[in-house]
Amino acid sequence: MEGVASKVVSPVVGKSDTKPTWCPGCGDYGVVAAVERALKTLAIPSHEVLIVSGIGCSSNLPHFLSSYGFHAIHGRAIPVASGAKLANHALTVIATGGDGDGYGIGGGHFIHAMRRNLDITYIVMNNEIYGLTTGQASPTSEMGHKTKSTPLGVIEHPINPIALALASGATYVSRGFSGDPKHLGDLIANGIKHRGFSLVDVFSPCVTYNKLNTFDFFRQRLYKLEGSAHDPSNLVAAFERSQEWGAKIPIGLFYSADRPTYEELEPALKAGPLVHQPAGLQGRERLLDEFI
Amino acid sequence: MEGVASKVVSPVVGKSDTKPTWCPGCGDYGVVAAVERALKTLAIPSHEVLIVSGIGCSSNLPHFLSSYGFHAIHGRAIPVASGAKLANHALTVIATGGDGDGYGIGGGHFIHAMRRNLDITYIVMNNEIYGLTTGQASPTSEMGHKTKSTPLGVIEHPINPIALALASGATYVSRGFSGDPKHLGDLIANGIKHRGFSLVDVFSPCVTYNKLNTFDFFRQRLYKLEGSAHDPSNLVAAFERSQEWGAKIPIGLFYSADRPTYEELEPALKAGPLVHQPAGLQGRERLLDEFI
Amino acid sequence: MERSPDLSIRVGGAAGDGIATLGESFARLFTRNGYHAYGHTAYQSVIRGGHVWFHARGSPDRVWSQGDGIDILYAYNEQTAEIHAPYLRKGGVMVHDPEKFQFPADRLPTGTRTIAVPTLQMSRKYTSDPILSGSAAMGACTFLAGFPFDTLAAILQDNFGSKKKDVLEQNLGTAEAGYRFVQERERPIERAFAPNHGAAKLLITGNQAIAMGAVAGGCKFLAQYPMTPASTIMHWMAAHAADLGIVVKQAEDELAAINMAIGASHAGVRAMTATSGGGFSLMVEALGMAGMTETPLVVVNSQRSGPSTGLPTKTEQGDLDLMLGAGQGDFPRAILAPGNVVEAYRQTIEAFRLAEDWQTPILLASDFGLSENLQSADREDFPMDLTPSNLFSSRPRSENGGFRRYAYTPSGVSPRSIPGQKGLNFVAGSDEHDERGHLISDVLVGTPAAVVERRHMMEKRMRKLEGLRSEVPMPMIEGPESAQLTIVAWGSVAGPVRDALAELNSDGIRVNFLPLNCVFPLRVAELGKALVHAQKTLLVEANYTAKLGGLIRKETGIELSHRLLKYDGEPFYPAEIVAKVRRVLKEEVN
Amino acid sequence: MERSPDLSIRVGGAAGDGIATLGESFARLFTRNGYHAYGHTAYQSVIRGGHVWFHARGSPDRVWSQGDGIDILYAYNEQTAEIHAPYLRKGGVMVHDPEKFQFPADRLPTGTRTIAVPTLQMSRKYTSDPILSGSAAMGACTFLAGFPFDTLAAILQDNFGSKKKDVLEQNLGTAEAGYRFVQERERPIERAFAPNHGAAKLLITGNQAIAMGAVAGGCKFLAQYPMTPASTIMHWMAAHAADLGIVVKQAEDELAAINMAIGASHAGVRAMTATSGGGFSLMVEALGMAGMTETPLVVVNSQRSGPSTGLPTKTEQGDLDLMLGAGQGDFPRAILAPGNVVEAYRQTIEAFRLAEDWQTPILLASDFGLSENLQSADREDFPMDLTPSNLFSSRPRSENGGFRRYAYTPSGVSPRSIPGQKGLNFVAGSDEHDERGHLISDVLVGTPAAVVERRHMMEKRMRKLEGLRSEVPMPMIEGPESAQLTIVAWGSVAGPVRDALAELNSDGIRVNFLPLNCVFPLRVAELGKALVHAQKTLLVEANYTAKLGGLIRKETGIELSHRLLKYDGEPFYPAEIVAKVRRVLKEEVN
Ligand SMILES: Cc1ncc(C[n+]2csc(CCOP(=O)(O)OP(=O)(O)O)c2C)c(N)n1
Ligand SMILES: Cc1ncc(C[n+]2csc(CCOP(=O)(O)OP(=O)(O)O)c2C)c(N)n1
Ligand code: SF4
Ligand code: SF4
Ligand SMILES: [Mg+2]
Ligand SMILES: [Mg+2]
Repeated sequence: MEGVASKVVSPVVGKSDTKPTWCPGCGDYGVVAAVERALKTLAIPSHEVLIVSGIGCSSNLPHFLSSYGFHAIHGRAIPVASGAKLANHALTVIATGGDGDGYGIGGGHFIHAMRRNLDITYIVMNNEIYGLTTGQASPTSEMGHKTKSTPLGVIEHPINPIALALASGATYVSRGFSGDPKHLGDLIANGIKHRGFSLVDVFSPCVTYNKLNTFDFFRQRLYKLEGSAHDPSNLVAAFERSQEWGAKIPIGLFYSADRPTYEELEPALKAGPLVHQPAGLQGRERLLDEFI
Repeated sequence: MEGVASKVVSPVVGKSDTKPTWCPGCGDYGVVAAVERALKTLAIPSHEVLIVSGIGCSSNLPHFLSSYGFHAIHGRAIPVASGAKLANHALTVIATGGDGDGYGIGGGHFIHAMRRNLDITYIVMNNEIYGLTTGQASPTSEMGHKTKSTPLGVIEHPINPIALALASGATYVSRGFSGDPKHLGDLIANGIKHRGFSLVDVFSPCVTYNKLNTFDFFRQRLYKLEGSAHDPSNLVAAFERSQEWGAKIPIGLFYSADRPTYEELEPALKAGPLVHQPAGLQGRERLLDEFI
Repeated sequence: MERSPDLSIRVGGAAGDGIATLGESFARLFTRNGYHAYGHTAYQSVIRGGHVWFHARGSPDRVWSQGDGIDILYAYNEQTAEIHAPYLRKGGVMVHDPEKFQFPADRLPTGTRTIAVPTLQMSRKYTSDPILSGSAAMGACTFLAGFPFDTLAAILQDNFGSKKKDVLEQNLGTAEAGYRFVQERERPIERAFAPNHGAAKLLITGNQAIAMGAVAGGCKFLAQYPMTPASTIMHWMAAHAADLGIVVKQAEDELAAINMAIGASHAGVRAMTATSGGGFSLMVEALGMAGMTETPLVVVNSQRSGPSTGLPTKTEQGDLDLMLGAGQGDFPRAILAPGNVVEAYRQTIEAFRLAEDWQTPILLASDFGLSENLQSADREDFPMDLTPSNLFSSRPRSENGGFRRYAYTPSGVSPRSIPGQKGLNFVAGSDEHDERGHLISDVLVGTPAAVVERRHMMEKRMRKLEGLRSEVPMPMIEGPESAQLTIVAWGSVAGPVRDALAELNSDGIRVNFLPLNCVFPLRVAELGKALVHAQKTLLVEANYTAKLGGLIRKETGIELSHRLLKYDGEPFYPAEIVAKVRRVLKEEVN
Repeated sequence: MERSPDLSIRVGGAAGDGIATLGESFARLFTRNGYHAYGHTAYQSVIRGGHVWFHARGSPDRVWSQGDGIDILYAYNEQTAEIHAPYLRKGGVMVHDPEKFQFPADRLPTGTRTIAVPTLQMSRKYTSDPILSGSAAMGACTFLAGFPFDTLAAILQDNFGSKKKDVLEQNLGTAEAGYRFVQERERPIERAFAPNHGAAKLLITGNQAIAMGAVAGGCKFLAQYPMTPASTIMHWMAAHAADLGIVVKQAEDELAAINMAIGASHAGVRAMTATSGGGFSLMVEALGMAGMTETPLVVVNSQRSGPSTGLPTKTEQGDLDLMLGAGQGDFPRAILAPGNVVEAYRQTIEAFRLAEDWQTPILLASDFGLSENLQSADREDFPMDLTPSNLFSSRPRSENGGFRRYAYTPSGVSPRSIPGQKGLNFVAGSDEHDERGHLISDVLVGTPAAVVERRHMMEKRMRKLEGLRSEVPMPMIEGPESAQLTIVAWGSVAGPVRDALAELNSDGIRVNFLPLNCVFPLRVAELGKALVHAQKTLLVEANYTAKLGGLIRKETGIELSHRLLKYDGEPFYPAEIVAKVRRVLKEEVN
């Protein structure tokens, strides 16, 4: 049934009439499935969901679900999503894309979005490579990784999105794995439910261009924070966990905190979503008094 | 003597023949004095120093010292400085500017520069306001701060540059105060001596537009990490200290670590600074063989 | 047409001396007394020190620019006297305080003189801060200009009423001392105005007019990053945001600002961003996305002297090619260029209408002069009766088989749904797409059907450019119908041209003017018609390469015969234009 | 002029089927046998699946484009047969594997036929992965094209020699099976080529030529962010960086890339960045900074179909206005537009020379077609004898009273020092400045001396534009001197135009061609002269709004009389141009 749900009639978000164009085996299949699962669980009507992405293999995701979507330019998913959320905060706004999109060219927006704490869920399909442009290093590529742009190996320390999120004041910081869509679906659902900015960084292997960080690589290393002694209300502990890399790599919820959202603090939104408020200057002639 | 040192003859960096145009009492006077002091201490010839800045009151600094300078566009001091350093890593390259320049519009470059670990010293005159554009909120403006762009008060969590630097893998992370140029001069000198990227975030009050974060505000709150039990080799402890804000605010060295610099790892620089290496394709005809 | 004599008051000093406040108050003396006024602000990219000045010009007739010459000069410091005294015209006076500096009479133009006022002495009664001395001088100048002290007192009340009580008292006291001091010794100057000429007029900057026009046009969302001379749009909006129910978002950079505005517009709220050339450069990529996704958007580009950081506080019309070329590939856009505050208000409203009707980005070109200078206007100039529709509450028909957001239509405009509207879900994409928004850049592109689809979608979008062309402001000749010379200019340069025209016409010289309020798309046919009868044409433009001239030639084949170009950051003075016209016409006679 | 018949082999399938490798190998069959060749790659913005194809054309004569028609088509899958079989020309054959799909003869053009080859069966000997079946087909096509198996074996050796040993063995084995299978049953097709026509030629893409040209021109620093179709410039550079002593920096975005290049250039190293329209849009602001600080810089913009993300793997010439207008205000620039791989190499060298001599940014406009397609060339086409000077070791004279980095000179070019050179310290600034680099935007601007200074500095910089104009490539007519029609085109569109011209001329039609290798600044006088004798002119351009046509009219007043425009992402085919020319000339007769 899901398979044939059409873009326009599905009451909750399902698959769209466009089949994913990812390579067979691509990690992103697991992510779109997890997003679909999360939105089904939350039973949000499909027309009340807006999924905004940038450019990259991963950023094609909005086309494969039946909600509203905005497939923007490279690196700008977050500001587009932010504008849309401020225009209509009754919408469930999800931003999504790749590691290059979000942590590379979009890195500036990323850190500012987190301090801003708009109620947006940001899902990054982190494959540690530039997929769509056929395999250059990404900001999360590991030191030594040989790619088309680094034939002798990457010589930069990779971005640590979890640490960055914690340092920037994000209020929901998590990491999932495309190979575990159930766990990932829960992280996404909880991120959507969370009031404020939620980061879900996802290990989503690129089977074509990244021969280092494969499904196997992760399967051998990942462990879940949920089963550990980690306290997700402890910022410093979360930062410490974010530094773990190597034989053991944590996934799950690193940190969550309760802080008013931007929408809650914005005076102009007290009267409800902007999109429903009246516009224009009718009857405001007294505004001209300041110019006398 | 210093006062009259001319741009072209001073053997070490001194004042230039251009008088600072900052408002009387501006924090940036203390910063330029500290930079001058640091460079004098290190006795680096003035022609071997390149100071690169963006746009803002603070970014005028290069004009006031006798070294080489590049007064770039808003937010781009770091990439310009990075290119210059890669072209001639024998130069002492200092990047400088304001909080808007470095943490706002330049935020993306900031995080990437730190993971890259080029041997650049970045001095940010953080006045928690946009000075040159006459007083809008900056990314470091505190919640509630009323400015021209936020007449009802800032509703975003400020950027924490120290935490961000720690999360991004910077290898020298420090904070100084314009009101203590001796301490600041030491931080800068040590930053320049440090092999790798050094951040010196400086509280440098804007006496004209920021009536909140004044010299007095800081004098009442600042304490020095050097006199505390802080261990600057401990990343997690540094992150914990970075969260301190309120009655007590730390300055000094939060963190330092030893990691190879980008220049050291870059194969093309093994033969010395690029600027001295031969150019062109003479005798490289065998390159064409790959096209047969 | 006889023109009544105007009256110009100029005040100069260093940044931090309160010069802008003094100057604006002088402009307000005119408007409060029912005169037309123009206030030109000249400052520097520095917060304290340097040299700044403000020029306030009033007239019983409409004035369009700062005009030429000075009647009353208040020199706060010696540098001001040195720089500006040469521009005093006959009967003019310079007010200064001999305690600050001496100025020998032989350094003044003939027919002008100094009036010494002990302003520091007067202010010292209250404070040692010399800034107060300006109020004493203001009092003196008010008298010399012919205005009653009451008007000034009311203005001071407005300026300082909200500050601590003694601030107002000190200013009033010093101002009155200055007024009385001169009243006892002098008479108003010859060109002085009579008080109470008529009902008070408004005094407003282009940026205030743009901001207000945006709200009138339905704008509910402004995302902006500060940049001179566009910042005050955000300041006005921010100050009124809570009251008017507008979200004003200072973004982390211009990339974020424009993309936020696009996101807000996509979600059904009329949205704008504003910036200057450097920031506009950063918006270029997203502008193309608005074009491709057919998202309405208004972008204000207030130009300043380039290239690069250039002269941040000086004017230029140097961004025309930038605005024309912004974005890779082709998509429809329009560039409106209001010439004064009233046009700024109305064309901003119009920009919102065009953006929405044609679902594409509309640029509003301002510049330092229009954005930051003050102009008088009447309340009726700012109609507030428009009721912008609620986009969310009207919805296109649902369709069987999926909503076609990008349906092919004769006009090129397709039905648009808003996220949240049920049953009309679609994905807007920056990649090329089909009528339903499905990508054709991935598994389809290059196949025969997709090649045709691409062609059709390009043609659909580009049809909107022709639609826009038929709706943008019509080029209309001002002045005598047949003339020896037609002046062509765009944007705020229309101001000094109109002043020059008035002077030339009142001298009996038959010159007319074709102001372009829309520089793209040009109405080629009408423009050609308007220019076909011109014996000579003079392009007046504030840039080095005569960009509008090039555009007109490109679009119409017409090369304007003469040029007056300026690229030093200063505004055109009417006298420069008058002189150029006279030179051009003399040529003909020879 | 008689033209020898060409031979075209096309192969199509899905992304991931190895189509590009097959296609390139076909092109290499031609060049290894001493033929000229052109290889056109057609892929999609998707990594696996969809439909991709590669067209290899060879000829004893120089070929400039993919030409028209197919002689040998290898259809890896049914979709390929459906899409491409209609373009088979007389005597042509389609190779396919009936196990994959059947293709009834009546769906083929008359005079063409299919040749069934059991490729899967042949590959199954080694692996179940169907990708190997392509090698069998390649063997078959090689025979049909007239080439010996040896050439193919050598190519496979190069392709797979560095992989695991059995990969090479499998490919060789399957290829030979395919070759022998057809050899036993068929003869080479009628248009087949004789082997060993001459010495092997090079086969190179525009991007490889640009990258290599950059190094030849002295480039030591490339900062880039990946973007199709510019990425392979970085790939080539990165692969050779350690060997050639070049720093290749993949930046975090295009803003960083261009600013890094500017920093490197300031520090005395010749530097470049490369991108496509979207990334170029992000470089606009910094381009102006390079202009203002007078920092040499080469920027490659390889255009693709816009607007916005558009069709990332398709070609267009849609960025001309973007490149012309990039940056607020006026500063000198040049835009070179090579038309083939040899010009790409030489003009990149020239771009570095111009950037350095005129201390300003030089743009090199490429496009998908030039950047990614393969063209044959000779070793002599790529001279490597230039010795770029060391900038650091030559220094301008010191001056008393401070070095004047921006000294006024007749040419506008000022002496330049490099950080590290003693006694020549200066500050480069994006604000307006005086001869010594001191800002005039802060405490000076607006004062009479600073207004004059500003004007002089603008004029100094803009003098360089006139200097550039006198040094950029000269527009030169190709073909018969007097002609009924002159074709005008820029950049890679010169390719199909040259092919069309050869055909028209060999048919006795007097048409000539004015290719523009530099679109800005135009050499107005020479251009006017070249066009003045043209009875009719035909603009051939790959964009919607005829941008070059507009620019020519703007600069020269000349409106080209006819246009052939294309904006569907596909390359021009010579036959389209031939047909258009015939239509235009017929008009005349009527
Ligand atoms: C401004 C701009 N620069 C570059 C590109 C080219 N580009 C497209 S996708 C991409 C990176 C993709 O990597 P990532 O975001 O990690 O996504 P993935 O494909 O790996 O899922 C790049 C550089 C672009 N479209 N726009
Ligand atoms: C692209 C661009 N956007 C905006 C500006 C305008 N601008 C100049 S300085 C500045 C901010 C200054 O703040 P900061 O960097 O904190 O420096 P400060 O003046 O406080 O020292 C801005 C927004 C610009 N020059 N360029
Ligand atoms: S290239 Fe990589 S990221 Fe892209 S679709 Fe294929 S497997 Fe996924
Ligand atoms: S405005 Fe503020 S930051 Fe700028 S010079 Fe004045 S005090 Fe310093
Ligand atoms: Mg990726
Ligand atoms: Mg600041």
